[in-house]
Amino acid sequence: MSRKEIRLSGFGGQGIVLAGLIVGKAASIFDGKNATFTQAYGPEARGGSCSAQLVITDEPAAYPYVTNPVVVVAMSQEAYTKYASQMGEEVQLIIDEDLVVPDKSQENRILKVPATRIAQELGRSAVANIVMIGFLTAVSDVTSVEAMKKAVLDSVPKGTEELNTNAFNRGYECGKERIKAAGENQ
Amino acid sequence: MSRKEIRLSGFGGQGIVLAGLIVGKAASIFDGKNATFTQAYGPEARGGSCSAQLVITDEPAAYPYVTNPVVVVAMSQEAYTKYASQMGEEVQLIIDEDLVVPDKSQENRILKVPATRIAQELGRSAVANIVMIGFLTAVSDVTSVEAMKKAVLDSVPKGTEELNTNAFNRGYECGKERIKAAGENQ
Amino acid sequence: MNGNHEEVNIEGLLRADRIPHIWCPGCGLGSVLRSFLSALIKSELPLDKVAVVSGIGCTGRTAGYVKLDSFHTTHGRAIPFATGLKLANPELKVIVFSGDGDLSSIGGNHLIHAARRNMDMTIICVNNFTYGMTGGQAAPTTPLNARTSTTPYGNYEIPFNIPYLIAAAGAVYVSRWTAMHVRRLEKSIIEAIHKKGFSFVEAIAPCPTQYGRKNRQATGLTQMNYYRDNSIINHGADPRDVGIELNGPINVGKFVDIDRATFSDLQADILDKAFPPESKPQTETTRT
Amino acid sequence: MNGNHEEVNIEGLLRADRIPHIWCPGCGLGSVLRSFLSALIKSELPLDKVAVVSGIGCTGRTAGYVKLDSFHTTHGRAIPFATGLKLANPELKVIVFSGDGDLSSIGGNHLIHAARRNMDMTIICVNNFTYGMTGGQAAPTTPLNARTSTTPYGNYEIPFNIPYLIAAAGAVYVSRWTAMHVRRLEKSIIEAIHKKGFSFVEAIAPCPTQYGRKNRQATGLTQMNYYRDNSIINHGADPRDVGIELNGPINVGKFVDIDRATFSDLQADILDKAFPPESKPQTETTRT
Amino acid sequence: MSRHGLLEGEYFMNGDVASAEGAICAGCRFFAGYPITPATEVAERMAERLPEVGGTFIQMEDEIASMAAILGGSWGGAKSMTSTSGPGFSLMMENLGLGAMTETPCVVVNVQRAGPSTGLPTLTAQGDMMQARWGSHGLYGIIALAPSSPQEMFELTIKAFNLSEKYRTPVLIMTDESVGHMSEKVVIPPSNQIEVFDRRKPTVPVSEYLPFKPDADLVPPMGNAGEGYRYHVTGLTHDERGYPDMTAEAQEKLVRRLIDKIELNKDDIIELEEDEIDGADVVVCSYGISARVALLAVKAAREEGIKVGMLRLITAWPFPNNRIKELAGKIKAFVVPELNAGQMALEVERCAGGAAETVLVGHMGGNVHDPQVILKAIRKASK
Amino acid sequence: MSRHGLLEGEYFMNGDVASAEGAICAGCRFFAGYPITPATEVAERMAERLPEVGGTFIQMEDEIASMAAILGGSWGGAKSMTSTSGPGFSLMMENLGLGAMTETPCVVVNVQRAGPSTGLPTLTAQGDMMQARWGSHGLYGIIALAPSSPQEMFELTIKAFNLSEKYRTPVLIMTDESVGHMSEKVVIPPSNQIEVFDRRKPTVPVSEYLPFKPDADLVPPMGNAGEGYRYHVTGLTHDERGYPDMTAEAQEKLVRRLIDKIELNKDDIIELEEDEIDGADVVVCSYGISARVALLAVKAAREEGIKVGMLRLITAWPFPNNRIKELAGKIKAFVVPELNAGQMALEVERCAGGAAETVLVGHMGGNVHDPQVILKAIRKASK
Amino acid sequence: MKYWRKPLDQDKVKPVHGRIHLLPERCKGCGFCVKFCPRDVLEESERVNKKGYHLIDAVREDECVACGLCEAICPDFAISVTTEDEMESTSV
Amino acid sequence: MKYWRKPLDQDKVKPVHGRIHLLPERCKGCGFCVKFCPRDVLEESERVNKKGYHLIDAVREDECVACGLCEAICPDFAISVTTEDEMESTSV
Ligand SMILES: Cc1ncc(C[n+]2csc(CCOP(=O)(O)OP(=O)(O)O)c2C)c(N)n1
Ligand SMILES: Cc1ncc(C[n+]2csc(CCOP(=O)(O)OP(=O)(O)O)c2C)c(N)n1
Ligand code: SF4
Ligand code: SF4
Ligand code: SF4
Ligand code: SF4
Ligand code: SF4
Ligand code: SF4
Ligand SMILES: [Mg+2]
Ligand SMILES: [Mg+2]
Repeated sequence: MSRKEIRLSGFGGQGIVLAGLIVGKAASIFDGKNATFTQAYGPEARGGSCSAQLVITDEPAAYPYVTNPVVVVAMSQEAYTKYASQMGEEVQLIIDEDLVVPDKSQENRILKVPATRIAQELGRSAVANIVMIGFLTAVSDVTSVEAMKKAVLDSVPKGTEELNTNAFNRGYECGKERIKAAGENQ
Repeated sequence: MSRKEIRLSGFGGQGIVLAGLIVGKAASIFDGKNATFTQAYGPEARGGSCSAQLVITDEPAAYPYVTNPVVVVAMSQEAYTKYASQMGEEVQLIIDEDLVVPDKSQENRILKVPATRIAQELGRSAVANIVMIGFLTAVSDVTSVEAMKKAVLDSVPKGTEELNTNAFNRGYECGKERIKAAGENQ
Repeated sequence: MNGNHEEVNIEGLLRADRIPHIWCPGCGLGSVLRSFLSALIKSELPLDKVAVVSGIGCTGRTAGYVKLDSFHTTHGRAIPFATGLKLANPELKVIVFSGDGDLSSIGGNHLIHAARRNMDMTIICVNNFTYGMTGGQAAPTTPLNARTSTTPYGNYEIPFNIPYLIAAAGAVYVSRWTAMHVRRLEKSIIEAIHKKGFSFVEAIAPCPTQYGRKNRQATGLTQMNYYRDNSIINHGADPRDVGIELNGPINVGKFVDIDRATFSDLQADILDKAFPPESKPQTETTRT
Repeated sequence: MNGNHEEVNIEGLLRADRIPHIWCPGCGLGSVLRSFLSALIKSELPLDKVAVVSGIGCTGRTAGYVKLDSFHTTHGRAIPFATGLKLANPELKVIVFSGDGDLSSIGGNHLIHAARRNMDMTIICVNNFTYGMTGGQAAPTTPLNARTSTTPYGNYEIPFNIPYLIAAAGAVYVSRWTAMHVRRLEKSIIEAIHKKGFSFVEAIAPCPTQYGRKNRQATGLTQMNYYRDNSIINHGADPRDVGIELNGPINVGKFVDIDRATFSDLQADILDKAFPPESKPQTETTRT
Repeated sequence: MSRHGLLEGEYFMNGDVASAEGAICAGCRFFAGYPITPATEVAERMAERLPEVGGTFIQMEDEIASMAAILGGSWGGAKSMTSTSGPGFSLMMENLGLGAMTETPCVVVNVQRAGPSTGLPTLTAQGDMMQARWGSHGLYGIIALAPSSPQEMFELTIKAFNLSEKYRTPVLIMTDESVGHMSEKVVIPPSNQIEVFDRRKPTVPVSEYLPFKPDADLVPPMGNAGEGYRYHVTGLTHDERGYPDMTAEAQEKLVRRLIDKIELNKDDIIELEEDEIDGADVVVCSYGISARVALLAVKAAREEGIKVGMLRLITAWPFPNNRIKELAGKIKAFVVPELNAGQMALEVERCAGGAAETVLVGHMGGNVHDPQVILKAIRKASK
Repeated sequence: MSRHGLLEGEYFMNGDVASAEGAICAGCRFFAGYPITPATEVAERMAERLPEVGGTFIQMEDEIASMAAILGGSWGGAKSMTSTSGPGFSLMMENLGLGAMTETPCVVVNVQRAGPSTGLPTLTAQGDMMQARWGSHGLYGIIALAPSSPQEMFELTIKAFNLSEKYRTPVLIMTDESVGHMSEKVVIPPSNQIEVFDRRKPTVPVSEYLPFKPDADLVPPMGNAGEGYRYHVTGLTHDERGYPDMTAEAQEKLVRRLIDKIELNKDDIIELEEDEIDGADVVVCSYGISARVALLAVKAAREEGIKVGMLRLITAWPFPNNRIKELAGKIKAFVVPELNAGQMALEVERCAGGAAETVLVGHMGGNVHDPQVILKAIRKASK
Repeated sequence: MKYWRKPLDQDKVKPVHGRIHLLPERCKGCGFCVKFCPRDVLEESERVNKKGYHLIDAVREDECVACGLCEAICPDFAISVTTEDEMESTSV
Repeated sequence: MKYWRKPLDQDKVKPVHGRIHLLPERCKGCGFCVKFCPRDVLEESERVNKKGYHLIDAVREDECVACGLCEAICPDFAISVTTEDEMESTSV
């Protein structure tokens, strides 16, 4: 029985929860697997730290929580410290490179994406989460590309499809590049 | 262990509850026995049927309800029908003779007092209950005369002591007469 | 209201098998109830579509005496219950008939919120200045200085001026009469029933047993006489001026009669905009 | 208030170990809190005798930030809790600091009853037109047509005009300012604190996260600008005229400032009559 | 915008939303509620969806009003629901009793959070299970279901409506923040494949109808307001006509039936999920999120060779006394993990009657059990 | 009129009034309440008496406000009380939880009447016993006493105040209409002979005081508002300072202690009355009015030669688990007469753990048991 | 100060004659009908009903104008009026 | 329609000079101080704090008249003003 655990983290307001829901929807509805999405947040309505967890399995999962993630995404320094910095080599780590300064020890293996910067370039920093999803799709096998694309389109407000598709693609491309670069470096 | 059960009944507004409380106070505070007073009433605030029960014992009574009364007082027809008409020979029955027409079968043995009429003569029909208490004291050994007198004075509003003492005395005298008459008849 | 007029008399609107009622001799509740039933008949509403909701109290027992769909709920909760009833079946004419304590003490919040929403219902609030059923304690309507079983030394709370409060909360119709004004009360209830939105009729009534006796008005008749001698008909009075004091005058009349969209009107407006009539409900079958 | 003035600054009145607070960027609550603390200092009350009581909500978190005896109670129940506190220890100056939803929705009944009794306390009601803490649902203050998470098609309930309601219920002091009017708000709070009886200050404040974003005022600053551009200072306005509409003007100012005996005044009056001062408590030993 | 009507297909949604969709599929057309974390999403979804299916949503001034309103709504003929969490649930207790007394079908969803009092508003717990049974004063029976997943939130909400209509009684959904806020795939079948039960209507002429005269199953048929019955409904003890009857005899007759109509129909009401119970030494009995966490421990224990069965309470109330008694005779111990200080565990212990040990694995809430703790308890109990 | 101060001597009074006098003797000086049959006389007596002893009475707008007000009153430094019956008790549940969470001493008198809902307002029952334990959401411990006579209403109200001050917790008086409305002699000792316990005040300097840091007995000393502590009190899960702490760890620490401070002090709290228990075959376990009715049956059974003991629960909660367990090993059966469909009987059954049979003699309320019915149950159980 | 007019609506009532009907088991002797009858038709009698309430008598029934006020004000639904001609209830 | 006057109480403030102190870990970048400063002293900067909020700078501190409005309006207790002479808080 395959079980993949993923954590997306950042601060409230970055769209982490939406990102998690998109991944969950992609896996469960469009990839036909099972996904359980849970979230953790502080008492703040906005601005606190925030984390979205996903468990993706073939058979329905009984235990819905993340204990051994295969991927951790961190979009804020606080989130990085809390969720990523202690993770061992086997865990794939992704950060927004402008918002997080990783520990020395992880510096080399960590995957970096200027998600917020790309989003700003696209004219709306709010789509940084979609850029990140594109990146995640490129660098991991969490879901299929098709499923993730459908999930994004299915989840964003009407009228913003193009913007979000662009964001996804920019992230995806960036991911492919970085993977390639990393491969070449080794 | 001596146990005496007494029931006073009539309609709401006649002061049945106060009468019961006076008897209870007389027995427990001024005669030094134990008394448990309970009451039963309908949903009406006024005008419904109403009954006050007393259990008077030497030792504190566990079971506080009246099942075998030694005396039943009825001050309304409804109360008579409900509480007195089924009572056997061993139970002493007292009625207000102007308000209750007893069953033929009980006609002869029943004790009658024109309590309300006497009260009206005294100028306040509200003291019919005290007349009745005087009568009860005379015809039964529920409490001592002294105790009952103290209890009456202790329970009525300030300024009405004289009226109530008169009412008690008139009831008491009437009781003594009736008893005497009854004795002579036999 | 679409006629469908039914031949019925007061007796036919009573649950005859429950009369005589439990109310005390001289209690004004029966008089108010009669005015209400008479108003109901004259209003020519289809009676199968009239529901009466009461809370708890002597007044609250009303629901048990009217031969209509009638609900005797919990203390203070007649109005939210009635709200559900009305929204689930908008065809119903919902009338809340309850006491001053029930509606303005424990139920005060529901009262002001239903008025605010302009929920389409009629409230008949019998104000006897006390909690009759539990033995005559102070109510939020008890005048300053009055004696009750919880104000043995005199009431030291200032009472509500209910018409003012209700007007401020948003009611579109507010009137006050006493149990003695049987005909005017009846007329006012008819008006209230026909009024769209939240209409409120305060009916002042004797409670000789619990209130009158403690305040030198030992019988219902004394209280009714008091109403006769001290009522001032004052239609259109500013509600803020109609507060009641112990042994003071009682302003009666119609104080508020305005027009304002009801909850359901506004709901329809907004939902019709969101879902233009042509967009019919449909079953969506896409996987999303 | 008998001076006993203490040298203290705002920082000293905050639980510094709990700052930064949980409120969102651009939330107006912090500004209102600051006006309150500043008012408190200027009021020169002995601070050991000041208690702050809050209900539940973003605003309700206030009690947790002030370094005073402070109580964070249940949703809607700050006022009755405060009533007990005050009556048990009349030396205390009791201030209720809570949200519009807390005070006027679930707590509406306590609000009007405390006003009716003229209970000696000061209410600071932060009105952000929504339930911030639970995610921006409609409140009884939400303007008609506004979007919230429970009015996705627009709000179809008419909001309360809170100053009017509170005035009708009996408050002796009623004012309204916005979070932008920091100085006037502060001044009004000082007045309210010194007022004997039930004083009520409504402070309109931005909730960009839950209310603003859904209603084209995405940041706290947009909302503050709106207040600046649309507030009308209208001292002495008739409270019935100060209702608020979506995108409409906001009347601010002091609307009510009257004198009326408080609960405790009346209680003392009546009990002093019943028990003339010479009748000292004594132990009764007769058997009755 | 267009009215969407009923949904159908696969959706990724959280438990709260799934419950709202279940309600709509069950025919719920009136919702009165008040926001509270972590149940707010039920109300928000209903606010959005009810207008799309021709129903009415109203946000009331508090939970007391919400509960009263759904009783009124139900008598008005609409299947009615509210949702809340602990503090609001406490406030609903009085009118929940009115619902039980007046035999009013309705559904109350309680998404439990950690208490007492305001506690941990956003964090999970299962501390209201006994309150669900005993929270209103006086005597009454109640039905409470305990979903473990969004899919079950959907399905059990439908079941809750069906049971409430069938037995004319309020039915509770007792879930927890974990399940309410977790998103998973929810499969919504075509509406014609969903079994929906509507209240049994009177078959006698209007003039003969007695609103509280039960049929053989102890449940009285129910006419709605406005249908001409002109009946009386009261929270006082009443006779079959609905008239107040202030006697101990009427109380005995009515209240006994209110309890019996649930007790005696237990077999129809109770739903349990059993897994490898036969031959087990230890049975883990749990519900809601705790059952899912416990399953991890159960599997681990099985890998260690321990014979452990799993009994999941899908129906929490009425409690499956008989099944527990039966199992107690066959096993060594029950292990009961729950997010409270022992609630359903007390019932298990009572029914086990000493024939099997009962081991509570309590937890004050705020998060879920560490499965290791449950595993340890299983190990110990199996010895 | 003159102020009477404290009473002393013998009085003929009903249970409600006796409870009010007990409160005054215990030092209660703040009462907030709302009328309800059959508890109204408590409030009425307090309205009359508190001004005579320098206390304050207020009639609130409802029971929710009453409960909230007494919590405020207690923090204000006054021993505080309210009284109610079923419907009002249901409404108090949320704030009762706040009282438990904030460790606020106070006393709530519930004079039980027959329910559910409005039920039989003037008639007796014991249907709220489980609600007393479980009626508020979330986890907490509670103390509940069950008087059987006006004299006990007086004495146990004093005890209730003492326990509430000692353990910083709301304490319930769970009596019934029968006891509340029955008048008997009540002996009020001179005030210097009444043992009164006041809350333990902080001994540390004001600046060091932590309002939720317990002493060894798990109870934190309590300073009052206005004494300069400037503390924070919240219904949220909190640390020893009283600051909100939104973690499962804080929850575990705090709530566990709230439960333990009562559980672990059980020996000090629990009071039972036992009669001829040694060598008994059957023990009748009852409380309140039912215990008095049962005694008649017990005596009759003894006359028939049946060895029957009587165990009266003076403390209903915390439940005397250990004593029941101990007895279960020695006797054949418990017979539990109560005016409900089985509440304390469930606890007896649980604790008996199969070692002794538990026979419920239930009754829906409205009047008391026929002692013959109890006698029959005793006879049967003794076989 | 007193804006009081009585009897109510008297002017609108046709001067017909009325007959008074009492349901004795309902009457609680409150005296409202006696007191508020504009024609002083009714009086309290010595007769008591089963519950002990004094019943009322239409001692001056000839004076009755069938205005219906007694019926309308009676809190116990105990009294009704018919007109001499129709013997029907005049007020619904 | 607009009865608005600004800045608040400006006339009462003595023309002293002020110094601005920011507690960067408290600032949430709401911009209230920037917007409502009557002398336009403050500006949003590029600097962000740990939580990612843009901090403000007193770019025209010389213009500051120590009116205290920025301090009074700051919802995060993040900014304070001292007068040049005393280095003390002007507003309590
Ligand atoms: C929750 C609750 N609290 C208290 C009561 C007791 N109670 C019954 S009626 C009543 C007062 C009724 O007063 P009002 O509404 O004025 O009616 P009235 O009897 O005066 O007509 C009270 C307090 C109750 N039934 N339920
Ligand atoms: C009894 C109860 N119901 C509901 C809630 C959930 N709740 C918490 S805060 C809140 C609304 C607060 O709104 P408001 O008072 O306006 O404060 P804001 O957050 O807007 O400052 C609600 C409904 C609760 N805690 N308790
Ligand atoms: S107690 Fe008062 S209100 Fe109730 S029935 Fe009697 S008179 Fe009427
Ligand atoms: S949600 Fe609104 S009220 Fe709450 S902290 Fe954020 S902005 Fe302020
Ligand atoms: S109908 Fe009119 S006139 Fe005739 S008795 Fe009645 S009140 Fe008097
Ligand atoms: S008004 Fe009715 S109840 Fe009163 S005396 Fe007349 S007939 Fe009898
Ligand atoms: S003190 Fe006044 S002038 Fe100086 S920066 Fe602040 S707001 Fe501007
Ligand atoms: S007002 Fe305060 S929080 Fe807002 S930007 Fe200025 S210093 Fe920062
Ligand atoms: Mg009343
Ligand atoms: Mg708000």
